[in-house]
Amino acid sequence: MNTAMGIEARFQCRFEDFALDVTLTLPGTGVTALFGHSGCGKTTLLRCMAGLQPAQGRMVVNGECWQEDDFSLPVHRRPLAYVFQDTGLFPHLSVAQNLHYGYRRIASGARQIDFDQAVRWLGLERLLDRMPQKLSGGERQRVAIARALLTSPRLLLMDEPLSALDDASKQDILPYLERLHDSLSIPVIYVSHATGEVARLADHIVMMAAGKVTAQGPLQETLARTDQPFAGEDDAAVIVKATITGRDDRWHLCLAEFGDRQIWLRDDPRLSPGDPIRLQVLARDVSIALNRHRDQSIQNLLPARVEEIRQGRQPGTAIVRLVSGDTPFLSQLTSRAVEQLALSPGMAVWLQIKSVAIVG
Amino acid sequence: MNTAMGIEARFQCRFEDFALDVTLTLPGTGVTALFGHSGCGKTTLLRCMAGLQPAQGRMVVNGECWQEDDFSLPVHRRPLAYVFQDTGLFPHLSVAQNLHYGYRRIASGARQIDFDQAVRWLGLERLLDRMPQKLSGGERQRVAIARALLTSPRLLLMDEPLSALDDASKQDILPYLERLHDSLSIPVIYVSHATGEVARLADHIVMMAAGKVTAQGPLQETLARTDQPFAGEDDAAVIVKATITGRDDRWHLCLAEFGDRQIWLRDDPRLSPGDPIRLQVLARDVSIALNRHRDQSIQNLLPARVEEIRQGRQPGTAIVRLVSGDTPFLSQLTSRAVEQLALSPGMAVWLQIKSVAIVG
Amino acid sequence: MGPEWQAVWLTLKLAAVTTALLLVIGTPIAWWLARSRHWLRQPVAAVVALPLVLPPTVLGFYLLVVLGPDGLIGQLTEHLGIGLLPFTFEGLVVASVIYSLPFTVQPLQNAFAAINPQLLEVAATLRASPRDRFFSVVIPLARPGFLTAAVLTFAHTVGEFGVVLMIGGNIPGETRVLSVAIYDHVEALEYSQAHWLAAGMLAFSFVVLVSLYSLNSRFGNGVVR
Amino acid sequence: MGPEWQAVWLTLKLAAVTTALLLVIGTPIAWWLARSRHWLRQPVAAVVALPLVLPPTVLGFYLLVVLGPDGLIGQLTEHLGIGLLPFTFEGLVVASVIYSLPFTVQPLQNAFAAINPQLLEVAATLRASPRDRFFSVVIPLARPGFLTAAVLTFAHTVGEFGVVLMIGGNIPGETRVLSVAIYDHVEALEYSQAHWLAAGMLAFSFVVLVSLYSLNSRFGNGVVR
Amino acid sequence: ADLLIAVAANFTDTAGKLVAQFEASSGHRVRASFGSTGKLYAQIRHGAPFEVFMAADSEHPRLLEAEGRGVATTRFTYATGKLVLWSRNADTLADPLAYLTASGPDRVAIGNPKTAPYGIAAMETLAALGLTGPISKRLVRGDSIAQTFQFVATGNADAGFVALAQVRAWQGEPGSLWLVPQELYRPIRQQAILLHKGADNPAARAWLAFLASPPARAIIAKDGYDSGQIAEP
Ligand SMILES: Nc1ncnc2c1ncn2[C@@H]1O[C@H](COP(=O)(O)OP(=O)(O)OP(=O)(O)O)[C@@H](O)[C@H]1O
Ligand SMILES: Nc1ncnc2c1ncn2[C@@H]1O[C@H](COP(=O)(O)OP(=O)(O)OP(=O)(O)O)[C@@H](O)[C@H]1O
Ligand code: MOO
Ligand SMILES: [Mg+2]
Ligand SMILES: [Mg+2]
Repeated sequence: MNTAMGIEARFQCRFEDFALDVTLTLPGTGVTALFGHSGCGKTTLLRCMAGLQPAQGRMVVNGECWQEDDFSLPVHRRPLAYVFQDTGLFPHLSVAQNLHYGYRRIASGARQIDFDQAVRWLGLERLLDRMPQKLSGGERQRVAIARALLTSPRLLLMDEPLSALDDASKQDILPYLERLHDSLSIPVIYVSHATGEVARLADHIVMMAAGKVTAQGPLQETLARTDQPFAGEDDAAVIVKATITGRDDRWHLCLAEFGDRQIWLRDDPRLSPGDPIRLQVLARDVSIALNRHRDQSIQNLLPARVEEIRQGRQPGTAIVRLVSGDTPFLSQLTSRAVEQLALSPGMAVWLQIKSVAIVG
Repeated sequence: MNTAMGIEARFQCRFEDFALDVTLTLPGTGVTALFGHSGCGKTTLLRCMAGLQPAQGRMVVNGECWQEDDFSLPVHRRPLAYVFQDTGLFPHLSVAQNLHYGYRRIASGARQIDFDQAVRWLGLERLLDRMPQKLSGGERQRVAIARALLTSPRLLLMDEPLSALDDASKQDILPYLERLHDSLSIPVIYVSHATGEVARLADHIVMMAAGKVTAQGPLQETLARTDQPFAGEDDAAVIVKATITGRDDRWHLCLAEFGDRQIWLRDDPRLSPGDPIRLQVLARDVSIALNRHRDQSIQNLLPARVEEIRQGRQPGTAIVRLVSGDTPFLSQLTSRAVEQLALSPGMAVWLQIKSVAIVG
Repeated sequence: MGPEWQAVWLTLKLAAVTTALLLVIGTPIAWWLARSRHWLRQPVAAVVALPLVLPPTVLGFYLLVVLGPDGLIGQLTEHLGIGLLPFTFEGLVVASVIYSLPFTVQPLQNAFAAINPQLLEVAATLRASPRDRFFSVVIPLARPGFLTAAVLTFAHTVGEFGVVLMIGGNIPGETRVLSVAIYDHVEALEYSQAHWLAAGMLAFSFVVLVSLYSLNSRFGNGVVR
Repeated sequence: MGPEWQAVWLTLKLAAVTTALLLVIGTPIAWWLARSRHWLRQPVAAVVALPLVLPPTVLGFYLLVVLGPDGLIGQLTEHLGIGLLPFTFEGLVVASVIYSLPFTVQPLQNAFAAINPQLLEVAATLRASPRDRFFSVVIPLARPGFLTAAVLTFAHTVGEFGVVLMIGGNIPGETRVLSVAIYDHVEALEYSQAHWLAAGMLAFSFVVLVSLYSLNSRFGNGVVR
Repeated sequence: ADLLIAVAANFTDTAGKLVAQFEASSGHRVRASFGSTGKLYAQIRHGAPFEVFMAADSEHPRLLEAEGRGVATTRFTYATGKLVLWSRNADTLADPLAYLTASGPDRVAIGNPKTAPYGIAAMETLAALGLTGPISKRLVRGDSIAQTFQFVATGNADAGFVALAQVRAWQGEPGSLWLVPQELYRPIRQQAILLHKGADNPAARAWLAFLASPPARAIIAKDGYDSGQIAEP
């Protein structure tokens, strides 16, 4: 990454009783998740980035300036794709024609995603001749995603693209978005309310409230900050970057190593030793024991040290920050448990992590 | 409940390459969750029930026949409310006028929900004069819900009503839907992909696939069936009906009793001793130990007996069904843990349930 | 009232009555044309547009024949005791209604067709009967169409001439409308009177149209669809 | 070619040329009127509707003045070596374009205004330039509006009469269109010829309109909006 | 009493003066409906409430009489139109015959012979001069004689066959004029007839009598018509 890489975005605009005022510096690759309450300005921010919403400000994407002072690149000159919150399919075009709309406006040399590939990824084979009015809500969202991908964008803006999809459909689509992320290294800005989706996809997080940015940073750090409630405490989590080091074919498990620690996780046929991997560990899935108890179903028991204990937002709860090796973890407990175990910073304990609770 | 209570729905209709064919018998009160993959026919079924989609069939709601043979009550004569998947706000009316649209078409004597009440519940005070085009996605959904509630329906159809809302907004709205459910006893049919929402609200579940019903039944039973994957195993859960028996004000906890078992849960100021309560226990939050270990943060340790062990859908995982007292629980484990602990039906074990993992 | 003012008054009365009647008659026709799937739809749409194709005096001539004492309708109206329609104000109204029908129906039909049918479904679930839905959803959303229909119909009736001259017979105070009066002046080589009348008519129409359009866009702010 | 056939041919040619020209001229005007927030919007909309208000012969008279040797435009065209427009086919086209402008602009304006602006945003993010968006999104979605505009304009030009009579000078083979021919027959008491011509014109128009409408609803199946 | 008369359009101006005079002297009230002769005829045939018809020719009143819609023996010529060739330009018609014979690009306006009696007269004149063929390319036809006059008055036609009455009424530059010799065309006898609707209206008969009276004939003559014979074979 040279110095010009990265996304710089600074915008100011206002409606009657809402004002957007943000300054962001985002990585030039990977997925940035945009979080915040309904009405906090997420859609407005995406629209500013796309050039759809006139605003004061500056937008530079990996060294290309899209907006600055009086200059503003028209929307259609910005090599971006936008998946709208309400799909915006063209009613006069069939599914196939909708997909082709952006696709054939890209020079064929610049196309990074193949038409048939996108159709396959999003499971649209049977729908190609259908008119959009005759699609179900989830089908419409899938078409909108495929249409956006087919423009081989250099920035992908997605406004709750999976909201109308059931978990199984999401599970089908997420891997492709991940692959997009891995192979094309297009920066993606992703608005979502589903913390699971975000944890799985995002590298970077931006939290908004009332038109302002309240926190931003890499996923791992931001999530491990006990002061920064991550869209509701029940979803507080840390991300651990690890490497696959072994497999247990009998139990369909594989072993992942981070620092000098090891953890068991559910096997995935796509993984092979040496692969880097991201693990999400939810604070609520981490319990703390004073001793190592092997006669229980929880498989991952890691020695750790208590770093910090904070009152949770909800009365009677506590968030404990621990370090195992070099890796930070969060554990959500009841205050009563903190008292009973007499937890205090510096204390040595055992983390109990349910292996099946590890995703990704 | 007399014999006429309940909802009978039987429908057959077809599109080019999709056919709906369902027969349902649903309770006349409470929330029925409608589950299924994108495109399986959930919206179509709701439309049939509302009379918006012409179909062969029969529809009887708590003794009132809405459709049968050649007879079909016109939509506007059916005392129902419908929250559409894409909100369908009237673009020519302000938020307040949208809310009033249905409200003033109801005889004032028949109104069960007050205008200001609905506005308050859904947090629309500041938006009343706004035109719908100027609302955010989540704001639109809240207006649509309020508009539907204000018609004081005798059947409420909701098509993914909270999909555009963040968790916090959902947390704000769900209690009102629960209250609706408790106080007005309107039957609600609720399409949702969010298992958390469903577990919290639903009494009854209908699973659909490719236009057919694949399972239906009361929430508790249906969820506790190990053969019936509940929209993905990671969300397998049981619901426990319990009663509040005590409070611990110091630790902000309260004690809930079911059968002769007790469990700690996070306090809620609205709860008081004697209140009935519903607890959702996710299979992934339940671990199993052979002994009772008190030196750990998990607060709820219940003696239980293993009833059944099943291979999970994902290789290397297992779903264990246990009974504590009379109450069934599910635990999701790795197969390796099952082997290490040598679990087998009939065996006595300790359930470890993180108290903070209990919702509702 | 001077003869010119009589003509002005008659013109406004004729245009207003015709426009009002046509909105009432044209609305259901336009709605049916926009929503029906009946095989008669296209033929009816074509018949509605046909009066446009005939030159006004020719159309006027045939109306004269049909409405006159030897015509079918003429015999009917006489039989009913209404008397004959030609050379009366009522006759002018009937002729204008027929002649201006397409100007009302076409804009309305398009406006109706552009309404998102889901909104009608929503209204139905909110207990609005079909009639109620029409008044509370269709009409407000079709407002620009109604405005266009009214403007085209009114203006066309004001400017219309051939039919009016034929059916009305240019009788002062009864059927001599402004367009005919201007024509008379031109025929009599009284060009300056003709200029004055025409200029006044244009200025008045301009003011009315600008106010109408401003009003529409004022109220229309919210409706983008 | 007999004189009647000449008139038929001339009529079709005039209506076709006028309609084509007006679609080209009217589309940008209608788009501007539908989308602009400029203060001139309402005045321009009113001016576009004004030709409707004047009786055709009166409008024709003023056109004769303006296009004639003493008129501004007449002097301009003479200066440019085009010669004078009255009594030429080109003059008829100019007059018809002015006279039929509102019939093109109004339906188009409504159709444009009814298009969901979000779809244009979507198209922009899919790399469509403003021009491209207009052709790939606006025009297909406004198709019913274009149909109405074309039908009203064509039919009105066919039936139009006063202006044509005035500017055209009724020259057989050059400016004597069908409406004038029928009118001549009626005035000359040659009723049976008039009947034949009128009936033929109506039948032909009916067939054309029905086919047009059917075609439109065939293609239009998908577009509900 | 009230009287409703139908008047050929070319007579609009003069009729206005006559009505004023008549109303002042008789106490009757007259309303006049103007239109082309053919149109008025069609309207009368289809029930128009006119009581007197003043046509621009003798043909239409004769037809009405034959059809029984006019009262027999009431038909008479109230004016005889005089055809002139007129140009706005002072030298155009210095030599009218040369002008008509020349094959310039300039336009000559005539009334449409199908609809305007003055058009018939113009065609008869051209035929008598043997110019029908050569001039046909230069002709433009006005729907009525008024329209023909407008063609010339606006300069779009260099010259035109119009009514002398119109040139008299014209207030612009006099231009040049050729009074077409009466031998070249059949007289344009503008006839009036009492219609059945007005048979019992004393005002109708009074009006017809007035038309034939010297004061009326003076007005008519002053406007450029021959006030011609009263009876007609
Ligand atoms: N055109 C507009 N005029 C006035 N206010 C607007 C307009 N568009 C949006 N707003 C307001 O601006 C705020 C931000 O809207 P925005 O759509 O960006 O929210 P969001 O974060 O995307 O919310 P959601 O999650 O509900 O979609 C909201 O309060 C909304 O009501
Ligand atoms: N008008 C129509 N014509 C043809 N097929 C249709 C039509 N409407 C829906 N379908 C098809 O019927 C099936 C069921 O649609 P439906 O909208 O009921 O799905 P759904 O369960 O609500 O899905 P989602 O969760 O994506 O909203 C889908 O396969 C859809 O493509
Ligand atoms: O007055 Mo006429 O009948 O139009 O020449
Ligand atoms: Mg949004
Ligand atoms: Mg659906």
